[in-house]
Amino acid sequence: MGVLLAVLSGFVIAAVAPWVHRGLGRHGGWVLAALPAALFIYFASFLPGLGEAEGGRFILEYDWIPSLGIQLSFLVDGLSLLFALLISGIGFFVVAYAGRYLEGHRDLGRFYVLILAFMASMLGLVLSSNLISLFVFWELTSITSYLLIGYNHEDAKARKSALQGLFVTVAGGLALLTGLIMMALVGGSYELHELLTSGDIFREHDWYMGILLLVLLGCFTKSAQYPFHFWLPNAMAAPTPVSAYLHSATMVKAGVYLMARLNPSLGGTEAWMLLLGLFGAVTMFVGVFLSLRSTGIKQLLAYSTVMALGTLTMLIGVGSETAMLAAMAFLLAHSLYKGALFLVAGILDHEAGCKDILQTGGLRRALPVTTAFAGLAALSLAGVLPALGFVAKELLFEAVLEAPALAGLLSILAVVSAMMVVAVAAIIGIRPWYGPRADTPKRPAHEAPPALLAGPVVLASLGLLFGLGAGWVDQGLISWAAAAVYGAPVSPYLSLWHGFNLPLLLSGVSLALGLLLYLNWERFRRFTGFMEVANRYGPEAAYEKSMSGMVWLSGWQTRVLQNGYLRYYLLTILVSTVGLVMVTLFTRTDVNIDLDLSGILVHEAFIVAVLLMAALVSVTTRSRLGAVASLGAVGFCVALIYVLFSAADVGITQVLVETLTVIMLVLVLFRLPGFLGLTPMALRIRDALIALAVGTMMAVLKLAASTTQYADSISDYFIQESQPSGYGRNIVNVILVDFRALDTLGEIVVLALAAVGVYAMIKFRAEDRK
Amino acid sequence: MNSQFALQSLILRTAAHFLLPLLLIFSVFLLLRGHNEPGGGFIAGLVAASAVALYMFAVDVRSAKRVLRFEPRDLMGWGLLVGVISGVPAVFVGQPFFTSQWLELKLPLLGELKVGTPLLFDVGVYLVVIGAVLLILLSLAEAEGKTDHHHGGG
Amino acid sequence: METLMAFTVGGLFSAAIYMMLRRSIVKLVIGLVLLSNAANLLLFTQAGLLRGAPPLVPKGATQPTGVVADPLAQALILTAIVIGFGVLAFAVVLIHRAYEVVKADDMDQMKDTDT
Amino acid sequence: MVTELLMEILISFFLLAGVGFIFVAALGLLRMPDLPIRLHATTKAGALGGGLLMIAVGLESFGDVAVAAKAAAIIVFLVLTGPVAAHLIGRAGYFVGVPMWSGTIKDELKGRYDHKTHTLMSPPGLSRTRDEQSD
Amino acid sequence: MIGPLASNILLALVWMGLTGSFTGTNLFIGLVLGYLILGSALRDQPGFATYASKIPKAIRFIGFFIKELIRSNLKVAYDVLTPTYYMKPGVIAFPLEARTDGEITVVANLISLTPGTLSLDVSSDRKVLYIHVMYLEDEESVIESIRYMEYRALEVLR
Amino acid sequence: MRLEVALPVIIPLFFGALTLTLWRWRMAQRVATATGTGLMLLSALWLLAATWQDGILVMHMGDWQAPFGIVMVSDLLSAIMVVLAGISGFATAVYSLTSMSKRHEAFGYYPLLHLLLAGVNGAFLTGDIFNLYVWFEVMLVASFALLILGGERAQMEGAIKYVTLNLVSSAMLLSAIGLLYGLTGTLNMADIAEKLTYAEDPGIITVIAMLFLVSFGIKAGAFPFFFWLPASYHTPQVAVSALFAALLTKVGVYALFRVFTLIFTQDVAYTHGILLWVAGATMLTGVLGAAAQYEFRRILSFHIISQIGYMIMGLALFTPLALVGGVFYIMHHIIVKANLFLVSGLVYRLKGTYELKELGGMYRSHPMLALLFLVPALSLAGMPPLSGFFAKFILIRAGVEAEAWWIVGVALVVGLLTLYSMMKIWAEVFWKAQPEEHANRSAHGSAGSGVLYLTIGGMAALTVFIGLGAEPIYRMADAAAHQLLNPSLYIDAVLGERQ
Amino acid sequence: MLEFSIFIAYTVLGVSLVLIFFRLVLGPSLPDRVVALEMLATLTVGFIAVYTLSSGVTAFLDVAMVLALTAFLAAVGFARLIAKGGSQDGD
Ligand code: NA
Ligand code: NA
Repeated sequence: MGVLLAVLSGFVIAAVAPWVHRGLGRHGGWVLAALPAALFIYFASFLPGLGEAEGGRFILEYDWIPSLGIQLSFLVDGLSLLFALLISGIGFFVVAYAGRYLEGHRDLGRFYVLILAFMASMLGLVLSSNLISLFVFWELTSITSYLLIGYNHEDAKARKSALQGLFVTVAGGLALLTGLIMMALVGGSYELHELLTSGDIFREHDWYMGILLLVLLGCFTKSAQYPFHFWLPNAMAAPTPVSAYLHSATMVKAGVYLMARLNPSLGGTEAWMLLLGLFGAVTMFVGVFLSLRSTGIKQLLAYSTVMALGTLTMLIGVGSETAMLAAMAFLLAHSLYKGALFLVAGILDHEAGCKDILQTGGLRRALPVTTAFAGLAALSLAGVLPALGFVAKELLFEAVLEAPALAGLLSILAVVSAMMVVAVAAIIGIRPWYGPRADTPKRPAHEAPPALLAGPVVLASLGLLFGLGAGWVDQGLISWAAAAVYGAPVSPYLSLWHGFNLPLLLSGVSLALGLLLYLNWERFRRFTGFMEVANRYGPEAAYEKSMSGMVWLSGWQTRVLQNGYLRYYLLTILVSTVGLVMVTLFTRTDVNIDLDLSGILVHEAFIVAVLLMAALVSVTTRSRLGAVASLGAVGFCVALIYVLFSAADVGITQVLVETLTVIMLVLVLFRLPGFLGLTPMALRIRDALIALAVGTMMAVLKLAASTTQYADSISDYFIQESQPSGYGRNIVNVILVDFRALDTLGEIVVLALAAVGVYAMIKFRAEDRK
Repeated sequence: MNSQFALQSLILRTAAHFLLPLLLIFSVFLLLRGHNEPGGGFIAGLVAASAVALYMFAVDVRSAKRVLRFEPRDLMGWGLLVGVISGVPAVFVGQPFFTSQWLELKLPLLGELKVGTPLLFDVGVYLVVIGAVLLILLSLAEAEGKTDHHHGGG
Repeated sequence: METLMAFTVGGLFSAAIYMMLRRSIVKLVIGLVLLSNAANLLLFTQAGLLRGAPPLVPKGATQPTGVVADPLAQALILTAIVIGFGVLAFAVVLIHRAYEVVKADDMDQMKDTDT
Repeated sequence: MVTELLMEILISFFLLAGVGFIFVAALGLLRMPDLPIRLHATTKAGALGGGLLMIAVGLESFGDVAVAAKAAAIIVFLVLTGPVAAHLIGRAGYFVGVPMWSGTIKDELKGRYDHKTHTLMSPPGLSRTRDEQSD
Repeated sequence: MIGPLASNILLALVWMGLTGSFTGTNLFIGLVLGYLILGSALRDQPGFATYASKIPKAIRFIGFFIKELIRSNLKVAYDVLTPTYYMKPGVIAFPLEARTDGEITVVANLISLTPGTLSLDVSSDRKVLYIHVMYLEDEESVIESIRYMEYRALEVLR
Repeated sequence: MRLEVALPVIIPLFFGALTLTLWRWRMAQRVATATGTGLMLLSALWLLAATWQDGILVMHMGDWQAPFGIVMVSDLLSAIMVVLAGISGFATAVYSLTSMSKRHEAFGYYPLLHLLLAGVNGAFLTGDIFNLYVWFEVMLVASFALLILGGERAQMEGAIKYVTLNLVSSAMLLSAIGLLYGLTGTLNMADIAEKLTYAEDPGIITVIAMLFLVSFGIKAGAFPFFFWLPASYHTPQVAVSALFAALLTKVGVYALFRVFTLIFTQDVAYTHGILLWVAGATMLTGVLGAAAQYEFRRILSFHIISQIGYMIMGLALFTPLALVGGVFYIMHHIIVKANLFLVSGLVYRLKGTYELKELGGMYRSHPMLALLFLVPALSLAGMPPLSGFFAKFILIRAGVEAEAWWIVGVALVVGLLTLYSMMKIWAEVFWKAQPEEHANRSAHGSAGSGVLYLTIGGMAALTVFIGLGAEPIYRMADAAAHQLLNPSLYIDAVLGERQ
Repeated sequence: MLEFSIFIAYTVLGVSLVLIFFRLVLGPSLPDRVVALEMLATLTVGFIAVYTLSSGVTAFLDVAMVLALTAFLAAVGFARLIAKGGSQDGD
């Protein structure tokens, strides 16, 4: 039960979080942070046993919806543990941080609910072995993320950004769902641990490309790959702890996680390599480019996150052993330094009121600790020795240089991006702290409190520690994770120092050029101002256009279809009906219609003729009472037909009902105006043609049906049994009150209901309400 | 107000006084023999309702309501209740709903009489039809008086 | 006779539909009356037409002598007529009330609820 | 045999006379020039035609007293309701001013009806031929 | 004049006629039904129904009436069937002898059913019956024949 | 004899009649309503349990043997539908006891409610095609009357369209039944099915199937027949809207399921192919219709249509899994849609308007209500782990299995657009600050909303349960689909086993 | 002989039906149409009588009975409508 409890505990604590918050006030954050802390320890406890576990993983299954193949099954291996540790570890700092950062905010209680629920969902996502339960958690992260982005919900921009994020990720999610279902159908199971070993089945199946595209659509949208990257910077409308947690360290990596996870099943093909490699590389470049174009602190960090996500995608695409090691190392490095930097951004906002980098400067005296650890994190970001970022960058260069395809393109993009990342790192690591003291919106009176500092300090330090102890980290978690992604054990390769080689050279070059770029940052921004124009036609604009297009289409469709005109509704229905029936009649049957006019008696012909003429008159007369009188004539003729063809009760009923109908019409028409000729002739002709078509359809149907009879009528039974069993000689009446009494019961209910309705309409008038 | 509703005709009014009982007895006749000859609860109910409607046109709405003695709504309710309940006794002898139950009555004066739940059911139909039709017609008639009053003539 | 009745039914349906396609709500109601007559008549003729043979058992007999018309169809039509009557009563009063609140006998004045 | 033939002739006579009068009523309805005159045609000929037909039915009777009784009842009903309807339609038509035939030579009803109070006055100076009792 | 009892018996007879069963049982049912219907429907109209007291007179009257009916119809039929109109229509005011509602109604209806006359309406003071007459060549004789019929009818009714 | 088959019809009929006779006594009507709907729910649960245990149950009404008399038949689909009617009926009744105005109560609201439920249950349970028509009419006329109760102009306008189009549907149904009766000489659906099994040259049956398709399509609110629905559903009292939204169209869907699994299976490629197009177009037009709306209940109304499309999709794909999906979807949707309407009613009660533009600030002021909206709203949009997700999941999986890619695509896009509409409501009603100019509107304040919260909460809990506890629900839907795909089970149960 | 009479009777009634119908259509006033409608009821009674004679089935007399007794109600309704001035639309 352990893993299940671990995953669900987040939801449980979330449910009680508002009360904890209310009861404990400012200490609530620390108390609630105990949960992620405990979870971290719990997950860490798997580490020692992982090496000896069978296949390097634990599998735990719980029944959920076994009939559908949906299970709560968990797969604990290097990859999921790496993520679980990041999620719970960073979660601890974020929850503690938020308790202070959002202190006094009226919605803090709900914030805890959402952030803890999110954490639980995220854990569920990365630990799930069942594709569908994975998807369930996947969508839960979308929803919680939506609610968190819209945290400042009275701000229209926050609402809009939240919707954008939700819409893009859910759209991808739906594609993903289809892809996962297809995978399960092909692989014969929803269990990842079963599917991961059947890669060849997938790669050789007709559906492979479909599955691949659908799954990647889900991953790309979730992980903000170009061209779906635009929602991520907008998501910065969320409070900073959310940005730090969801939009850098955890949720956006869900797509990366899934690509990594599915690499053994779907990877290893040219399509995989090209799609991931290209999209990843482009995203990487676009991300860092846009990051450099930003001055908003969170924007800048968000775009650099896009860069990181692109990098990870590219590496998974490359697919080599080195690439997988690089990816896992980079993932870890990025989570640590980006988490730290976002929290630092939060401190800048919280203490100095700065949201824009240009507002900052010279804050190192006021915030010395922050400065130090921001610098440390930036070093890792820049990939400077000896931070973990450096190790990752080395491996990255090595992986792209040896990429099985596109090595040149990827390498160039990687180096250029790395250079620009250095500039970004300098902007965040140097610019706010050094130089002349800027006139910030708020003057920081003192260093940030421990709750805010804990995260940056620990995370940045870990970035350094893991760099220094790269080999140790490598022996453990990273190589297990890489092995899970690679689908086979990987030879340990991770270390701080690999000697002088091409990657190191590239690293040095990028560092130097990056610093140069930093010094010319303003000029860079000016030169690339043309990008604003490009934005107008970029993916975000396309998104906006399609949304407004959808709303326009919706309005248009409603105007056309739901136009308020009853007769067009009728027209649509009738034309569809005639079409359906006639097409079916001519394509599915051998139409066989006998026009047999023999056996008609003279008076019957007279009656029918008058009936039809009366109907015609009721339609054409310009006098509404004349129409009613004609209706009466129609009624009498119908009654005569009933009588002439042996239906006595029906005849009586028809006569009585006809009379009462006329009385009713007369009572009501008294109030109504005369007929109006409201329709032009052309339309009347159209309507007449349609009416004729309907009439013809019914007549043809009647004739066509008359030529066939599959069985004798059951009415013989009633004729035989009416007197002996029903004790009545009027068979129709015996049917009504005995054989089919239920019909009659329904019929009188209808009558009673109609009467109640009439009564209510007449007596219960809205206009009488004073 | 309501007296305005009726046609001001002495001849019609007198004829209606005469026709009303005639129509009502006719309707009972149609109801009772409906099981064997054309007729039955529905037809009978319509005839009875027509009788009262005639009275409404000939005399006035209030008198028509008095003729009826019960509120049409209540007639409807009771009729429906009778109709539903007539299907229930079968259940107590272990048969499905609406299985007819017949009683042979030997009455001193009337001789043998076969009475069954289908007849009861037909009585329910009869009551519902009278109630429903008259609820409709009387409401319409009353509404006319009302709107006459409020908005003037049409 | 089948053919003649087919024409009759078709004609009634045509007339009903034409009336229902008008803008005037009064015409709509007239269309509804015709429609219900048309459907009933279709049901009636579909069960076969027989002259002078009502489904009645003579006094003292247990079964009718000879062939009689289909009693089931007649029972169904009876039910349908009654239902049609109830529905029509409702519809008639509805247009009456609609006219009172909208103050026009024109469906085109009654499209606020849709858009 | 003879009685049967006689009966058949009798029935045929009533039958044809009946439909003949109904035809007269129908033709009169179509041909007569104004509303009251048409009413004359339908009220009388209709009742008589229907009555004669019912007599034919009653004569046949098919050995059933009830049939004769029904036929009689129908005659009674026709006679009871026809004139009342005629009176209602006739006066309604008159009061709303349905034009009378140009050949109409006298109209003592003209101007006696008050549309507001719905009262119909009797002509001035016209009193009952016998002594009036309190009314 | 005859009172509710007669009405009751009459209704019972109508009932027997309707049901076509002239047995003691059915008479009893008819009486009970008639009682119930009269009791409930016409409880506001005491002393209603003043018809059919004198059976022989009634029978004689019926004979007279049928003769008139046929006569009138032949006359109308002739006018209808021949191409030219022979009629000289007009509306006259006929001073009524009949008093009670029942009398007036019966008389008016009989007038409608007999030669060339059609009751249009009774004046509000119930003194005058307005009659549409088809052949108004001689008003006096028309009124005289109407009066004769009224007399014979009242004879039966009173 | 199985009493329980008829009880879900007899009980509301009885209480409908009873409340009619209690017209003048408001309290008695209220007590009778609570009792009646409660008993109906219990009888429905009994029926479901019995059907689950003993298979298809039959009651021969009047003890007349099968093809002659009217039979009431309860297979799992019917029993499930009856339970859903019981739940939504009971919830509506409870909600109404608090929310209905005295005038509504005085003008027959309760009798109409009971009789509507009787009609709905009758339609679900009857095994006779003409009797089905009768129950349809009962349900319709009851809904007519409920629709106009209140006498507002919008109600009249909406009702004219509702009434007219539904009458066209009824006339078509009646004609189609007439034609079918002429062909087969019987009205018992099992008997019809059996006679058609051996029919030579069944082409004409396919033609008549089209008439049934249109007629039930109108009642179900399918494309292109749905116009009456958005024209009217937002006009009556909200409890009425909720009941309509939950049940009425579903009776049409049920009827489609019934006849297109039992009777019209001669030419499945053709008939169900058409149904599939209908399903896709219904989903799309419905969901697009909602996107332009800015009135709470109108949005919900259009979404009924799009959701109907999913159910028909289940029928149209006509694979075991697809039918499971269709049945599951119906179960999910009835609960969720009724709940959403009830939420809209509570919002109206608190704020006095349904216009999104005039609403706002309720996330702050009524967080509980916000949560109770979010649950059904996200469920409707198909978000996991709520009921709607599994409903869509099954259908999409069925579509993928059948390689009906376009319908899968449509189903997915429509899910996304549903989310768009739901989040629009969420953003406008709950997140957005209350617009100043409409701040002081209030219809009822919050008096008596405890019961309403309880109703809504109960329904929301059901939604969550159908999601998290999907296994038993799935198994039930699976068994229902199994019965639908094996009409001989139904036929044998009704007509008895024969050689 | 009776058979031939019946044939004649049916035909004459059929013709009468058409004649009445023309008055119904031609009007010109509403009361004229109402008279025609009233006559139509009488004609239906006639049809039933002939039908009874021709088929020997007496059950349809009940239809005639109901018709004779209630059909004039429509005329009453119309008369009332006319009297209340409700026929002003060119009737
Ligand atoms: Na029935
Ligand atoms: Na005369």
